[in-house]
Amino acid sequence: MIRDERIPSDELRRIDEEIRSNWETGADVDFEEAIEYHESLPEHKRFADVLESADKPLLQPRAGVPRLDDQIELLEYLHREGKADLLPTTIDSYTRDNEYEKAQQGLEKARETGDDTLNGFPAVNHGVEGCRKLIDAIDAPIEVRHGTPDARLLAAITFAGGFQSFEGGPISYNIPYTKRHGLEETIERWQFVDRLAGAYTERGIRINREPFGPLTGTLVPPSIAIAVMLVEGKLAATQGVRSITLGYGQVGNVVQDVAALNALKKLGNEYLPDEVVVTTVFHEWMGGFPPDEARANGVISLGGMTAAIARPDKVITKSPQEFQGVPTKEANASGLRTTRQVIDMAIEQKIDIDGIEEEQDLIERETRCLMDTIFEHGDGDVVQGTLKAFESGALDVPFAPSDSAKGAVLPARDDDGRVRIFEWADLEMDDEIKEIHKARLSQRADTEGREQSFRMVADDVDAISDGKLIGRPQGGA
Amino acid sequence: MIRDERIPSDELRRIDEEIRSNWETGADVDFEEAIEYHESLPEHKRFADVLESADKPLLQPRAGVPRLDDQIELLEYLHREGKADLLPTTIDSYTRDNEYEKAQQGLEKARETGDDTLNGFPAVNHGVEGCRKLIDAIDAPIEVRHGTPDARLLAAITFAGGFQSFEGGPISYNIPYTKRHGLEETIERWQFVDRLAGAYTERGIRINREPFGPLTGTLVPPSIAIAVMLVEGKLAATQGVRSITLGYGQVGNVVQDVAALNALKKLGNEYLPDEVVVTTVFHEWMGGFPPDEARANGVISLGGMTAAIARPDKVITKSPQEFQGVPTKEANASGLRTTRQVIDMAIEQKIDIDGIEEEQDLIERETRCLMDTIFEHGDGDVVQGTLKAFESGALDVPFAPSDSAKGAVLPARDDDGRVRIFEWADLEMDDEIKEIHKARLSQRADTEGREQSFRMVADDVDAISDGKLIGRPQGGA
Amino acid sequence: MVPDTMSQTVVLGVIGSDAHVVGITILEQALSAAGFDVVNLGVQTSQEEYAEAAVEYDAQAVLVSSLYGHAEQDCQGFHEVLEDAGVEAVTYIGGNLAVGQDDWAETRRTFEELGFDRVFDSETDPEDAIAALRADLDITSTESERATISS
Amino acid sequence: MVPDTMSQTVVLGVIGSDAHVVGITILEQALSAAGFDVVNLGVQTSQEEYAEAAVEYDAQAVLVSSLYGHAEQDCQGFHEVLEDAGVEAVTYIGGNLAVGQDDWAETRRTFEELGFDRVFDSETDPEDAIAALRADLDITSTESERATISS
Repeated sequence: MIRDERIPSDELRRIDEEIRSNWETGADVDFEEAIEYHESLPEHKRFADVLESADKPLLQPRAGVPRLDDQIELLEYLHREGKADLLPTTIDSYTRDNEYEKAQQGLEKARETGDDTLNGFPAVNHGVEGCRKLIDAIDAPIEVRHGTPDARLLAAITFAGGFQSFEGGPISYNIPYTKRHGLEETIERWQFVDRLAGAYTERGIRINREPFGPLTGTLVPPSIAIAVMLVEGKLAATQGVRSITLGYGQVGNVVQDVAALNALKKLGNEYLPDEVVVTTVFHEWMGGFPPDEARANGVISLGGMTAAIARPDKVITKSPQEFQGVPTKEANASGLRTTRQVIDMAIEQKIDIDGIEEEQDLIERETRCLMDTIFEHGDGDVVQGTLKAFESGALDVPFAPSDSAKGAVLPARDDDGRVRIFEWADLEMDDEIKEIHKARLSQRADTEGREQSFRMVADDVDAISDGKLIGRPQGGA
Repeated sequence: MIRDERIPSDELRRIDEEIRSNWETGADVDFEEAIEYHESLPEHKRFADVLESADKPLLQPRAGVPRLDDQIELLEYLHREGKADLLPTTIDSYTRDNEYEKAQQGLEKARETGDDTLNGFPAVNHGVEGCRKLIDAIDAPIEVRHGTPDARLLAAITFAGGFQSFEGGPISYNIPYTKRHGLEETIERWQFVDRLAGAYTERGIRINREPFGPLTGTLVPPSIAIAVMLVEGKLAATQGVRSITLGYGQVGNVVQDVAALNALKKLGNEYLPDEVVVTTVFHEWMGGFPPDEARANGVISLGGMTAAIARPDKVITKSPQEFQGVPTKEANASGLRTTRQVIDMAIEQKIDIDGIEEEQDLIERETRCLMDTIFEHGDGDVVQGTLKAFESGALDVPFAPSDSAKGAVLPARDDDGRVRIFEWADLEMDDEIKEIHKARLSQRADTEGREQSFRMVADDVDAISDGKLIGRPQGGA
Repeated sequence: MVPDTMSQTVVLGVIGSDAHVVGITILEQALSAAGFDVVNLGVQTSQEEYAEAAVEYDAQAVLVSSLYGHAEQDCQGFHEVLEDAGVEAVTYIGGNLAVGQDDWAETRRTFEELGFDRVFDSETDPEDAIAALRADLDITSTESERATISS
Repeated sequence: MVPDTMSQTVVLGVIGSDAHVVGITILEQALSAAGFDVVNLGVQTSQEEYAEAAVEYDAQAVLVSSLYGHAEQDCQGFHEVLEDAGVEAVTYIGGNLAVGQDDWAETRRTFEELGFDRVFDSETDPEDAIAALRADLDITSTESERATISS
């Protein structure tokens, strides 16, 4: 039975050898040689150190194209023209599905035709050498961003390839991304990824790990996101990871977003072991964007404003072309600069908003309820607790496509635009807290002169792309 | 000796006839017929009513081109694509200098070549008929915006032409705009403009008047701007104006901007007669913009955020092309939509920031000092008080090009980015208030490890266009 | 509860490898609230899974959602699979049905030719789908309202 | 105060119809702090006003600012006017000197040909102008610092 325990060294070695045989580039990974390579990197390319020592929020975009030269050019552009502090390498969909053969075909076609035949950088196919060429070329730290349920080979190759930060986790890269990967399976896979990061960490190379905070990106109640972050943070810490960046996706209500980031930081430090350095990352709005760059810039700026007040360690920026999918590099850099301008104009201002502490307190209470139920479900073991809590629905994520989560909980905004829970389903929560949510949603229903119903949920999902925060009824009551 | 007294009817008639003879189109003005025209306008084109009954901040851009057809097309575009609630007609520079002959040449050349040979709409040359074609064509209220020290003929023609809102005032369209027009002269000219608006008002056509709040647009301390607004509001009220929109230009510190808008509204209602309906207008940042549309969008969004919190009745928007001068219509509409998105996402949120009341209290105290000194200088008469206070320097505006103001007072930002007064010169102010400013600036000097000096002023003037709010020393101390 | 004999069963899901769950979650809620019995197969549903569920639950309607732009290839042969399984339900499809939806009329024709009874774009409200179902399944609004009241 | 015999007088203003006052206000402060005697003519200054002030105050330097893009036409014949009045001061010009400042080298040449000793763009710091004045007026930095200390 899988538990929250550190993978023994021999087991680590056994799995490592096994997974490295899954694709030819796996053979090039040499741990000792990789340690030497990491040691040779200058200070300003050490992800954890740069992130943890920053005195204001660092900005990072999303970006990945199939060919190495193009990826170097793209990241150089975002660094130079977008003034990105940290850079990403987003991995293609085939690699996320462990379809290295298809990724190889796509990469070769990209090399022949010059077209972007893959939607990201196939790091496994580029192998250790290709990754290092990228690391060598770019004068800033780079993170691997993907969405891969089984990221073991990707981790083995990118860690050896010089990347010092790796996004994802067993829940956050399963529940929102895939239907049929079992949670037990992904937890086991990610224990290996974390253990590998831990092995580097023990040798002085602190690989930063970043659970994916936004989850389904659609009106996720802060406490649910934070509980998942705490679980994934704890699992990573058990495997020896010592630099963990907990994530949170903007919901658009400034008070709730600042309160959530505060709670995330506080609970992260409380629930994770002392030897872990906890940082936070704030994702600009991950839901639907307005089909209009001018309006999209407004959404992005509200994110920048929130970041200036909450001061997370890192901000993942959006581009004004978010609506249409992958942005041009110019639009990507533009999202970075708009965010930077808002943060730099607002961050030196003392902006203390009333009600943040109260909201933070509510979020913390909710999160503790969820953490308590996880510990209880697992009789003290986080892995077993997580599996059983998701199975019973005591832990749930709204709009989860995965069969591993019930996806029965439904959120709606209250009259102030804060995300509350409209349908609790089997989510474990104090009755007092449920009453608070109910009262807040009832207040909204009164304002709008309609019953609380799924219509509010549907209206809220579309609201920001339609130009508002709250999905009020249009026209008559 | 000119005093704050209503122009008698016969004098009004005499001046009216005189100034209408300054250009041929003046002959077409017929007051009685104009009243009938205004009465024929539908409710949604009545500026004062639309503005005063709005339940959220209305947006208005700046826009003016020489030819009538082009102006109609431009305003239709901004109404349709920018969703502007109120529309402007910005007047060209020749008309501002009363050079109607040169404006005529420019207009004729524009008609021949199709080029925009003037930087605005020469309303005097278009005459009553041309103005009415514009009013008839556009399905929203339109304001005349200009910068004309002697706007008497412009007012006579545009009022008769159907415009129901008119920007400017004797101080706000003199001190920041021109060097040699005497203040006494411009006050006299504007008494006529206001009296004419008052004459329409008495007949049920409430012409809205809007003193120009941003003044020199460069770090103007809120109390100075508000004092000028109160003076101009009082002068207009004396002449019978009953719908007055007091203005304020964003300084970029959210607490100070919200406090200033609150103080403007409160003091406006206090100092102006009860029969006047006082509204407020917030100008997005009027200082130097970043030479980059992405960063400019950040500046614009911070204005939108401030407007969402302070809820002025109207917002004058900027475009992302502000740096390069007159924007394309697309960029102009884009600035409107970015502002709209931020306001609509934030306005339903309860965002109460600590310290606003304290800052508002300080602004009110400062403004009362300035108003007291004006009344004292004039022995109770606002016109004489204003003239003498500007002459003595007891009332002053920073960076004023006009010979009518000393322009000796100098502002600088404090450590929080709020605009304080660094050089008081002869500005009348309680010592206690001066000490508060000094202490706040001293705190900044300590943070920066440098002396308080004009260098701070210079650095602050460029800061926002350089991407920050406060002009901190770059590199070493 | 509405008696089984009165209720109408609708099967819904997202076809192919598509994992966009928000739309069908909201549709499921709307259909339930309108009195339908809903079988939600979730995302990444295969043609065979639709057919099996339609048979098992004796569905009167099969609703297919697709938002990632590959609907046309995912639906090739879909109606043959349903027919082979003996499914006679009405079939609807909705979502972002083509990568560049410039010509909606053409997109609609494509999916009608594939055998769908109705084709909806991604802006469609749940209410529109419900109204169409009521018309196609010959339920009067009154009946449905009565059912809601009696539940 | 620095004794008159030691101080250097600088006349500054904005030429033509230009009303941009911020730049010269800051320049005035910087020059004063650096120990110069400053005569600030303000905005919308005519060529004749510069000449009269330079004579009246026996100026060693005349600094012209222009930000509205019409500097070239505003400065036509400027140096003849100065010469006719007997002014021998060094002349600088700075600001946005051409509407489209694509080719700065060409813009600089244009104004040098008009007779200016130095031409600065709008990004110039006051310190740069002060350093140039010190060089051109043969003041050592030490002298000026001494003056500041003694004031």
